[in-house]
Amino acid sequence: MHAPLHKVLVANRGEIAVRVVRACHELGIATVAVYSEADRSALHVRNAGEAVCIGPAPSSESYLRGERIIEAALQTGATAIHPGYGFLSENAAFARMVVDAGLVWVGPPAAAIEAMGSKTRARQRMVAAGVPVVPGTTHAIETEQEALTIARGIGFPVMLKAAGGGGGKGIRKVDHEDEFASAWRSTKSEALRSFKDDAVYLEKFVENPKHIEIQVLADQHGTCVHLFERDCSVQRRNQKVVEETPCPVLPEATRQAMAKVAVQAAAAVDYVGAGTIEFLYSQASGEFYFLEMNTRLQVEHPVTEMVTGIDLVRAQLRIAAGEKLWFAQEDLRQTGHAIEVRIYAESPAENFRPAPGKISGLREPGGPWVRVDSGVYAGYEVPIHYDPMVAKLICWGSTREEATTRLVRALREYRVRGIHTSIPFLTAILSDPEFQGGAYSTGFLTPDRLARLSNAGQNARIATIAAAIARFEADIRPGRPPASTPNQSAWKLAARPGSAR
Amino acid sequence: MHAPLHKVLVANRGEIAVRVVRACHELGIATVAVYSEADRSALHVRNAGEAVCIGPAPSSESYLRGERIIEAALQTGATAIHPGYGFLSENAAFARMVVDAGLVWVGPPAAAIEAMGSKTRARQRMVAAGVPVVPGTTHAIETEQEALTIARGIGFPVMLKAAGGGGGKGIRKVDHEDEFASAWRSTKSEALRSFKDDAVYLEKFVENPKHIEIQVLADQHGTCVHLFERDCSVQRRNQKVVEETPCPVLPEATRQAMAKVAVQAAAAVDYVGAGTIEFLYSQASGEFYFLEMNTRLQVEHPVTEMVTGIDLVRAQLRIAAGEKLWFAQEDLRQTGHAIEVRIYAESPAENFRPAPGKISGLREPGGPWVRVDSGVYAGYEVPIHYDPMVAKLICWGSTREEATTRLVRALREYRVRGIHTSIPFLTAILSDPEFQGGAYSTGFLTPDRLARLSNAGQNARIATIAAAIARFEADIRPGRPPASTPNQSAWKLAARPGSAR
Amino acid sequence: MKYEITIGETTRLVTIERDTGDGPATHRLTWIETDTDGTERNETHLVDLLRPSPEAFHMLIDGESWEAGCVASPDGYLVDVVGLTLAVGVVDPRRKALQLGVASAGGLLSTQMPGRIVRVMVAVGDVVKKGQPLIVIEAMKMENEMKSPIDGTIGEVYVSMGNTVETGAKLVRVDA
Amino acid sequence: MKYEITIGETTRLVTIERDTGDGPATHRLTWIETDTDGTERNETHLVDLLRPSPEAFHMLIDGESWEAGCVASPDGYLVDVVGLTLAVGVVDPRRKALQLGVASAGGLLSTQMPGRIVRVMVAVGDVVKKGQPLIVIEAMKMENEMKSPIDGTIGEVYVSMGNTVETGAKLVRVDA
Repeated sequence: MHAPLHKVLVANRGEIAVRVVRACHELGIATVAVYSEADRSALHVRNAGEAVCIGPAPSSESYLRGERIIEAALQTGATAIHPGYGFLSENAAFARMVVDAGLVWVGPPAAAIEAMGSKTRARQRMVAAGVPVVPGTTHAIETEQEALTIARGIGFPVMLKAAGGGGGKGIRKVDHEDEFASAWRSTKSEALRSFKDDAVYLEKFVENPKHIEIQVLADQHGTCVHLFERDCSVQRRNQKVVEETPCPVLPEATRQAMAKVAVQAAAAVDYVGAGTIEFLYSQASGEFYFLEMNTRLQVEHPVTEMVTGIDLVRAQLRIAAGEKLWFAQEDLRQTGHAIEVRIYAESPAENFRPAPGKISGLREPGGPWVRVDSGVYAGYEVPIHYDPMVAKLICWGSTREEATTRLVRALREYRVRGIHTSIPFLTAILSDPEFQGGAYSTGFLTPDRLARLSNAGQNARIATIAAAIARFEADIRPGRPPASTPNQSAWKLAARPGSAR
Repeated sequence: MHAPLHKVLVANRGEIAVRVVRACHELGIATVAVYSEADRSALHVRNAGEAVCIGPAPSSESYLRGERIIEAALQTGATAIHPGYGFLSENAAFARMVVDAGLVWVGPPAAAIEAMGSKTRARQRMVAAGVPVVPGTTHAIETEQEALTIARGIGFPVMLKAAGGGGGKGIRKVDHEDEFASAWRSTKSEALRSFKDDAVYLEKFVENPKHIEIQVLADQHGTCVHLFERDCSVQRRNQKVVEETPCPVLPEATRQAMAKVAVQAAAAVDYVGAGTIEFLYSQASGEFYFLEMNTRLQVEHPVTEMVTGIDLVRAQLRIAAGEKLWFAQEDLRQTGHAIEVRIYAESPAENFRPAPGKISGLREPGGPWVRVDSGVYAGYEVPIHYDPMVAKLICWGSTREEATTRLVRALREYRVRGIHTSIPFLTAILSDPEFQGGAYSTGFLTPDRLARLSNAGQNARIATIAAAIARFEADIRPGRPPASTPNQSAWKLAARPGSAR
Repeated sequence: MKYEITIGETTRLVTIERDTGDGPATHRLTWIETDTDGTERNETHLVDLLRPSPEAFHMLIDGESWEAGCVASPDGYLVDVVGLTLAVGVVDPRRKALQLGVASAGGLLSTQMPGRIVRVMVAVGDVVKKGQPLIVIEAMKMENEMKSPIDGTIGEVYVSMGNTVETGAKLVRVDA
Repeated sequence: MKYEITIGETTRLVTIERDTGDGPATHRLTWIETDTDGTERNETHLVDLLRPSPEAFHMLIDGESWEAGCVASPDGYLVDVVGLTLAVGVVDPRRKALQLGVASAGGLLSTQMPGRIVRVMVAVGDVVKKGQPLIVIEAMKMENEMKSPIDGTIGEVYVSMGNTVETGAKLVRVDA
């Protein structure tokens, strides 16, 4: 169907690999999965057309081995590589290797990845392009003394950030001048440890901001459009937990201004494909600031798809195949409301400890406007080696209230047996009045609220009854499954006089 | 949330009962399921808030026992009854009993059900309201001689139809005058047997028509809107197999004319709630004719929901609670394209024989714009007593091609183990060039095409390999499951030198 | 091991063994495939088998990802691939000789689906033609006629009206 | 039968028996519930149990539809209701006396999750405080500190760096 994309290798695992395989198959494109030895049973291997083992369990020996992945592509006759998110998706050197091997890279040019990869360089580019950034330095700061002087000029609290950072790491808030020296030293050493680069810069601390991001799509022919915003302010440890669109409190003028700036930012680095520009938005002042650009597909891309009707992965593939954008900015609308929650294999009630293990039973929710993007199945053993996200659940509604109540319904229908998940915690968030009010900021999950929501949803009486019956049946007839299978029950009913009345 | 609808009893089973329970829970309405003794393990019993057993397996002793169902409603404190489709949904006497018991009937007034229940009376009402009907009689015909005279006037072929008929029964096509006498006698006796009423009328036979229907919604305050059309022309034995919206070939002017007539038809019987007016549409002449009105929710309502964003079951409940329609005709749009397929427990390759039994494994498709409305789960035993439809699969796409390719992808992802289903047959229909062309009529499934499509999808080599391995493993180590579970496989890989390369 | 594997009209003689190579494959299969023009050629497949859940076989066949459900049947397996279930006959040629003594099921009518007997149209001693309806079973609101497999005389009727029968249940024996 | 059933701080003494009434119920449970204001009242529930799949208990409790997953644990069951898994202790009072002789697990540190040992911070003979991190386990890209349950001296270390451990594996014994 798309000649340059005859067969696509998906250089990822989990739900996003499944997502990309689905988009390819819908376009009539053949697919190749890659998998580590720990992932032979993973869903993306089952769903793809072909599969190649690329090494042992640790990511560094499998999903991060660029040369091995390119070898797998060449060996299977794949003509393109889709990186998903995470792993090698924002690795400019890998993007270059892919192109040098004669393959199509389903992503932005390596130069755009590089331009946005260093936070200080990105800030410089954005300032030059006239994009508002959080007040602070656009270069790494040399000495502690210089940094302190700048911090005083901006006014405390300030944020110290690693230039090479990402994923919520290498960030430290400094409230007072007397904490500055120790924060400076620890941020620098953490930056060196985590990113092999101790360059650190400084930003003003924005009080209780919303995290709002704009989705953009750019083709290879110079056209770039935005697909509106996503509000990703519900965060725990700088990780997004719930995402929605539209943002429930963003004034229309600000939405438009932010979107315009996002398109400018993408244009400034000659962007191609799907990308996201993240902003901090102050509800108090109404101002917004460029935070960073993610030069890849986002985990939360489905909410944008649900309100715009645009399949972003399909769009990535068509753009990579050289197509011009097939719609104009003015054709795009936000219709209704969409919310996504990320379902993790973790135990919220036990301080969110990871909970890998075997999924002994699984029943996913269904019905109208319920979308499940899952990387698991009944009988699957969630491995200990990778990210604990097992699925995403997305609901659309004609209003925010409709989307929220539908999502709560779907979460209550979700059955995952054998492992702990974040499902009850997510249900509690959606039922929280401040979330429902819509004005929540990144400070939403205060320690108090986190403690309350992570222990919500106890049904002690029901659990008491279930445990009593389980033990009773085990004591009465050990070795047999407690009580009846469906068929036995029907017989029993039929055999018991009076039960039919 | 909706005071009059504090708790709703759902007088149905299977996927539609699950669908209604979901809509209620999203609105904060409590639910009561009813079930026969054969349905203790049914999904609607698991999903509802409460459940009441109403009798033995045969429908006549359970789902059709109106007084027992009303008793269950009163006993559980339910304040309303939703009938779903089939069973008691178009039973005017039951609707009246519900209201007389002081309960809310989530459906049209009994008088509207009655007006449309008799096909001859409905034709009279429609003619009076200026709605075009298929040329023929509007009254039952007394004698064979009179009928033959009328048939000659209209011209052969003609259709003989039972006035009390429905569901594709009591209908007979007569091609030539010399077949008329025997057709007359057998239609009359079948009508008497099936509907306890031997009244028969006569219609012109429309050559290769499309079956197109218009969805309407009317509130209790005199407002009625339409939600566009559905094309349900893919039929086997007068049963719908695939439904889509928009109709791929309907001219816009005809769509509007048809919709206008549908609203007229509903108004003529003071309709309230969700209803469907069915038409025959001749692609040759461009003319359309009223066929009948279904005074209830349709099986295929989801495709309308997907393109309009209106939740029809939620709308039924809000209308029943007395709300005025919260949108106007001009607010409604058809966005994109939606297609539904009905998944049956049957074996297409064996002349579509019913295939009840235990679903040993189930993996439903997911991802963007894939909707599964299912009445089953892994481990469920599909009973022999009821309709063989186990689920509906609906896909939306921004274009008809996108919706079709997505649906094919989803069907290929669907895993139902342990019973036969119509999945391969449905996949074959969607891949048929005439279906893809869009101009198909109700004659689409000719015997030849049916034979071809019902035997499509053989993967003989793969089946050969799987069977050989299954037997080999059983012979090598009897009693053990053939080959490795995921964990064992990982160990085996790790233990084997060289496999990591 | 060697098996005769039959689907419809086609029988393949498949040789299967554990794969001992360096790759991830677990099994190696070979057979001689006869193409539509009658030419014969060797087919070899390396398969990496995994059972992700009790009912599912996931196979990487020469790197291609395929899934099948396999349920044992009297003659072999019912194998479901991408939604279509095929009856696959499997015979171990070494055991074939032993089985020749078993009587053919020629005149025995049994049911392929569970259901309820709603009509018994013959009695012992009746003379019937091949294809003549003998029994009607109702399942899922549909009536299904069960026809005589051969010309003959009814030797025994195993069911009566109102009985509920499971898949595989004997209905009628017709003696030639 | 009677069981002591404990969730968190609350223990209920539950009497359970098969229901022999005319209704569809399979079990009958009673206990004395203490309300928040200290008043006591009898609670009785009729339950119709069905296991639609091996991992699921579907219960109609006085007509209300509830589902739970029950997995046996050393002390009772892990019970999942609407997504939240609770540790439910179940003790048969008749057997309780017999079990008093069993030593408490006081100083034994074991893991609640599978993972890889990435740091062992103590050796046999080290003196440790309650809450002091002893072992770090990595699972799903996160490091988790396993802390000493008591003040004491390290008696034995069962794991070493790089080991992969399953849920429930012993890590360290701390002697008081």
